[in-house]
Amino acid sequence: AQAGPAQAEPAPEPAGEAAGTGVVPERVLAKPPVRKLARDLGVDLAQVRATGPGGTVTREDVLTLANGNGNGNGNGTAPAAAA
Amino acid sequence: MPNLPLAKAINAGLRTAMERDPKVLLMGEDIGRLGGVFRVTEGLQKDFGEARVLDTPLAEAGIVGTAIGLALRGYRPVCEIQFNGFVYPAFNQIVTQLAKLRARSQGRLELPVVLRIPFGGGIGSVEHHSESPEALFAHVSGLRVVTPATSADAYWMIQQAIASPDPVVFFEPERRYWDKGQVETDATLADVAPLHRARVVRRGEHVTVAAYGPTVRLALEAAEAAAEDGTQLEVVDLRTISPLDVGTVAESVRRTGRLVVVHEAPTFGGVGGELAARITERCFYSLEAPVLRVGGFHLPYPAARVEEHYLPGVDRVLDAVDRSLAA
Amino acid sequence: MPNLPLAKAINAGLRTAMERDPKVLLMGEDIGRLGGVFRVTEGLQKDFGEARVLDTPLAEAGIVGTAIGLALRGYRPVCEIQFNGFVYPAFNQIVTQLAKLRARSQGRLELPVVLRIPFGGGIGSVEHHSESPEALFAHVSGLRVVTPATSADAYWMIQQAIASPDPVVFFEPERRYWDKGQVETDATLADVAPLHRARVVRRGEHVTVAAYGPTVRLALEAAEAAAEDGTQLEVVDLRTISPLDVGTVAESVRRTGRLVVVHEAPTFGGVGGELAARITERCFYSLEAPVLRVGGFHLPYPAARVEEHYLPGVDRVLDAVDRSLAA
Amino acid sequence: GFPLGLIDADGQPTDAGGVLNPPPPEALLELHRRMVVGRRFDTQATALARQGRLAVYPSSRGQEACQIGVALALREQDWLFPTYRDSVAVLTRGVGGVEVLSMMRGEWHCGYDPYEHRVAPQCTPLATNALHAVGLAHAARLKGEDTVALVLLGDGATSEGDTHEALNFAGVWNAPVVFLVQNNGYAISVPLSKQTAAPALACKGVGYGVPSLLVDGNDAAAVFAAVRCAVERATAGGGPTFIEALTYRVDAHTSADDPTRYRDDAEVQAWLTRDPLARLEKHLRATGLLDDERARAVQEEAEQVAAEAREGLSAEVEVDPAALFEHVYAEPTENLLEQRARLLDELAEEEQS
Amino acid sequence: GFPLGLIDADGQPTDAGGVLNPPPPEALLELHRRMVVGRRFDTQATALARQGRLAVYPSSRGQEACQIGVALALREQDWLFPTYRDSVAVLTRGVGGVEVLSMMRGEWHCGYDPYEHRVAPQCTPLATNALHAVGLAHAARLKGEDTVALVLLGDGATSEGDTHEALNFAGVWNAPVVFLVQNNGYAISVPLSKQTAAPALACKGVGYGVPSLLVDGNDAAAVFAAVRCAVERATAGGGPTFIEALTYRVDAHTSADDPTRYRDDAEVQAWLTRDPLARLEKHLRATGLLDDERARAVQEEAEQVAAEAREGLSAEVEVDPAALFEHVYAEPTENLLEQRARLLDELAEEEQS
Ligand SMILES: Cc1ncc(C[n+]2csc(CCOP(=O)(O)OP(=O)(O)O)c2C)c(N)n1
Ligand SMILES: Cc1ncc(C[n+]2csc(CCOP(=O)(O)OP(=O)(O)O)c2C)c(N)n1
Ligand SMILES: [Mg+2]
Ligand SMILES: [Mg+2]
Ligand SMILES: [Mg+2]
Repeated sequence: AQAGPAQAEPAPEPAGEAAGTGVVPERVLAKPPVRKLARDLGVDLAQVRATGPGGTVTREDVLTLANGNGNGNGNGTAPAAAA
Repeated sequence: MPNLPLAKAINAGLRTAMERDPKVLLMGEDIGRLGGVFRVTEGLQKDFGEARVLDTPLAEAGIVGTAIGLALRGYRPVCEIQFNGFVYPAFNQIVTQLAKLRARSQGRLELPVVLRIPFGGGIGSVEHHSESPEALFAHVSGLRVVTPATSADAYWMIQQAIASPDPVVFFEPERRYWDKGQVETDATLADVAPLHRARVVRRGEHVTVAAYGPTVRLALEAAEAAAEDGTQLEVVDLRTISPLDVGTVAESVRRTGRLVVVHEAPTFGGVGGELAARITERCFYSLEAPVLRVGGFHLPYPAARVEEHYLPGVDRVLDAVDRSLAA
Repeated sequence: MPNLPLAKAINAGLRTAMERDPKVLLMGEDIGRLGGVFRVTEGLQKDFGEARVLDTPLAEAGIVGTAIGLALRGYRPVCEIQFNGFVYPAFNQIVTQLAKLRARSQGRLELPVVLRIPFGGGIGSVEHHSESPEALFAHVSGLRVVTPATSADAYWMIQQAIASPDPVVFFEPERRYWDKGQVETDATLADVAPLHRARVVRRGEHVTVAAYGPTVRLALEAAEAAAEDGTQLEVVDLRTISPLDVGTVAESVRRTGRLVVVHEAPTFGGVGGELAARITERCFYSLEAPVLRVGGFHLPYPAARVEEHYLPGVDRVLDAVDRSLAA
Repeated sequence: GFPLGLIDADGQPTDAGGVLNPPPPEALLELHRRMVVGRRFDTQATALARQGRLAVYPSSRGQEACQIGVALALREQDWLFPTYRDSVAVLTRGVGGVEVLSMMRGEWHCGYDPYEHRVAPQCTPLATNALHAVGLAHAARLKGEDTVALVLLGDGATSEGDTHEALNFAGVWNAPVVFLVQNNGYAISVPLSKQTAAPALACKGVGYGVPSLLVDGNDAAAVFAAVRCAVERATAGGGPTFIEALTYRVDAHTSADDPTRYRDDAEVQAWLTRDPLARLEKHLRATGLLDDERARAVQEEAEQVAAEAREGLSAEVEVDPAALFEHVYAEPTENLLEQRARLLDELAEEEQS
Repeated sequence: GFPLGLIDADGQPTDAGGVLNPPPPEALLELHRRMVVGRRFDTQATALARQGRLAVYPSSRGQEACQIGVALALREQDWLFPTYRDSVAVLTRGVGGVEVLSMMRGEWHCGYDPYEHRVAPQCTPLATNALHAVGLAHAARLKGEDTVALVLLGDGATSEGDTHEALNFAGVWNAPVVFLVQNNGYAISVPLSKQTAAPALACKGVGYGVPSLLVDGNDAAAVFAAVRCAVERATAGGGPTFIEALTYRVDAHTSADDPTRYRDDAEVQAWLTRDPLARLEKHLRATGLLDDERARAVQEEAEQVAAEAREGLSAEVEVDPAALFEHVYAEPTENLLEQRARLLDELAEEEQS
């Protein structure tokens, strides 16, 4: 599927939830295919540095860590990417 | 290959079914001399007589209840419910009897009854004439629920519904009655697509849009518009609501990763929720975005003057597509 | 704080409501001298008289239709539908009238009518006595749909339903009628939880299980069993079906990442699909697994002898929990 | 003779076998005035439908004796439960012409406050309103109020189960309710002979212990007298009455209907000779109650009412889509608030673009 | 006099005003035999319900004249549409005792092939079956078959809209159908006086142009004769008949009911003096048609039938849960196949553990 449009706009939902409630989500946020990718690559999502909108882990984040050139921050709650 | 308005295609399908099988009867309010308020049965009483095209008393439970009795002796009654909002007096007969007598008799009683119900809005009508109650029937086991979106499907699906050994609720999209389409009348029932299969009516790689009945054309219009912006929508005409052909949709979603469901009925408790749940179960790891639903608000269907605000339009579909792509 | 069976708690709630407001009337088949087939109205005709506890003729449309007329003049009729399978004769009055008259009159007509409907299986009954038709009412705007799972909720929710200015369909879990529970009768209506809020009834971190009415106890039993294996289930009693309190469930799912919905109605087109779709929309990035549904098969509810195979039990819930955890 | 009448098709008085009390002169004049106005209003509405100002209009032309007879026979405190066909009765009860036509105009609501004139919203799902009338009548009894409910039904509507349940509840509860069936010969295209095998619809009362009358529905005096009689019985604790008024729908079922498909013009012509308005006018002229001057004044009033309807309906209405969400529940649910917000966003965006 | 009867409570012949033809002696003997068997079967079923062998049982004790009169008056080709209360009529029509009780035993199906004895599944949702009977009767007419449909209804069921719609369709279609109402005084706890204000249920036919009879429902000869008469009329093209049979439910509504809450024992005792079986026996003994030997033989047969039911119901049935999925549709849907597979997996797993 296309990544283009998805990067053009922040995903409203996780950003909204996190910002709206002021509650830091306890779980790593990632869409299902990204979760699967991580699992397939043996990557622990909690170790991935999340750069997606609303603190979500993106496919690239997983690949970055899997390729060994990322530094996980360990909590998966990176600040929301600038919109 | 005639070019027929959808209403005329149903008329032709009814005629063909009546010619083929003398046990096919039509019953309903004003379907005989008047030819029905939408003229779907026009000319049939004249050609097949009053014994086969019955103007019944004004009582929907009576229509469905006596149709059950007729079916017990081998008839195949096709009942017209004049408008969607007037099916409820028959609901008891439909839910507790029509849907269940086969099971209650261990399959010994067969009720090949078809209920034709015009549904959906957009024709500027008054209250109770534009509703979309299909979810209420889909939830009831023992019924089959289908809806054609084109003249060709209308012609063939009504015949398949009549041929079905099970009760079929056949929803007819009111605002498509006058839409014309080519109908291949030379095929045979065995040749055409099965009644309970969805169909991909436009290919596209970015987002799958599932629609049925009146919203199929809407989805196609949205696809045209999206294509201008470089987004390719894959449009699935569900055709069958119960059973749902989840497989065809899942196959598409596994490719696109995204699904938008469009219907006129309120989203709350509607068919879209079922499809969303099923697709999410089946395609969880393919989903780049949650399944989004575009449908009516959870309101009584508002009459003519306000319906344009109520009905899902191209913009709402495109907005959902955008939201899906943005996730 | 009395310890009451759920049926007696409703009885007490009705009594309190009738004492507080002389406009509260009870109507239905066999509710007076007999006290109802489940004895929920026992003793009320004796104490409040035949004018306030009416044994009606045997006609469900008649009951709901005349209740509407009574409500137009300020009464608050509480109608008992004897069994779930016998609500359909009244469906037309409920859907086209009871649910819509407020909107049709721009809010000038208020219909504070309560329909009490015993629902669900597990009591070894014959056909049409054990069905769960709540999804059919939830889809209809203008109605509120709730169901208590405990005696305490039964006592308060029936009073809240009666106090509601809107029509409320109040589903009573048949197989919990005899379950006892503490009821804090000294509180006031203003103190207790609002009618339309779900409630977390057990905390747990691994999987959220949402249930309502008869399946709440089932979910709690599953949670006990799972805990023995080290799995902590969070159990949410939905309490309200329309409107659905999606927020409370979402809050839980954002923590657990997993949701299983349990009801007795067929999953196909059931309330679980709506909840699954809504939660997936709201919590997409938190979901470790697709929302799973445990519910009835898409069959006519089978009578006594076979119902144990039909009804969702602890094993089916635990199986769904396992599947969710395995995803 | 049957049906009971007080003024025959030629305007001659008959005696209705002594069963009905002839209305006093003022009442007859008032019946006439309101029928002239009602007919003019009806013609106007039909024209507005043809022009597309109304989504649809079901005319009651030819049924004015019923529409007006009923509306005038009811007392202020009584309630009327009308159908889509009964705009003229609703108008006569005091509801404004534009409001009466709201539904037909395509609004999402009935357009008037039912409590103001004690008129329920015009009802489309056939026969459902009969039960509401019985419930309301029973409420009056419980409260000890002297209020009678009258429900209007068509011949077709008598076939629905709800009519039966309503008659039955009314009988059992001895409710102060009047069932008035305008038997206008057709349910859309279906003639009475296909609707029932009963010798007369009025026979139905017997099966419920409900006294019944068969009256000439084109005789306003007879309809008025019959309803008055029923109202008095009800008020005196005598319970429900079923009245069949024999009449005819001169116009199409609605502006969308084509009656030539199912009935002969000869039949229509025959009924036109029994016109309710012409006969009352003849009667009033013959008895000297109506002169040219009054007739002219009445006609002018009718034109005035028509003009108001015309103007009212040509004025564009502000449509507030947000209002759709207001009255589904006493308080909108969160779900509805979200949906409304979404709609308002859309509209704001449209504004901009 | 009303109700029409042929044999009074003391076993004396009456003349039913000449309206009904007294059945011939063989028919009376057969009515007696089947009533003895039917009553024994009913008693047995009640006992089985008490023992928990049936989920519930609605007894027709006291109504045997209706149950048997109807079943014997119908011809082989005719159809019976019974309710939950009519197990004895169904048995008499030829369905096996164990099959008759399937539903009450908690099966998911009616237990018999409706086509074998032309008996529809026993119907629980009240009055729905009346419309099926009318439809089936109309089908017979369309086919030119000499078949009459008879539907059994309770007094309570006459209040439902479906009864009304059925009578109306039957009248309009002139369908060969018989409506037989067993007015047993109660709908569960609700007495007839709260069910209708009609002087008699039989009055209802008038409103549909359907000829009606009020018969003594505890007089098997009268019920038999009335149904025969109606069947003959229908066969001759005379259309539907409505029969009210006045009787009494001696036992509780069902085995789950407690009738002491809503009726006096005195009332029950009074009706016991009008017992349908005792009166026919008296009559047959007085006329010399029945002697001790035959009475003993009949009683033995009854014991035999009861014993079979007892044994049949004490045998454990194999429950095949997979069968649930077979007959919802002609072919199970994919969805149902998946669900069935899931259930079978579960069961297999349970087996193992
Ligand atoms: C329950 C229901 N079924 C069908 C309709 C559609 N419909 C509207 S008017 C009409 C005919 C009504 O005939 P009748 O009761 O004689 O009244 P009339 O129109 O002649 O005044 C029908 C079938 C409806 N409004 N409600
Ligand atoms: C539509 C419907 N409503 C309610 C019921 C529940 N119910 C079962 S039997 C019964 C009483 C029926 O009374 P009646 O028709 O007089 O028959 P009887 O039981 O006396 O034979 C009721 C209310 C039902 N079966 N169907
Ligand atoms: Mg009904
Ligand atoms: Mg009419
Ligand atoms: Mg009874």
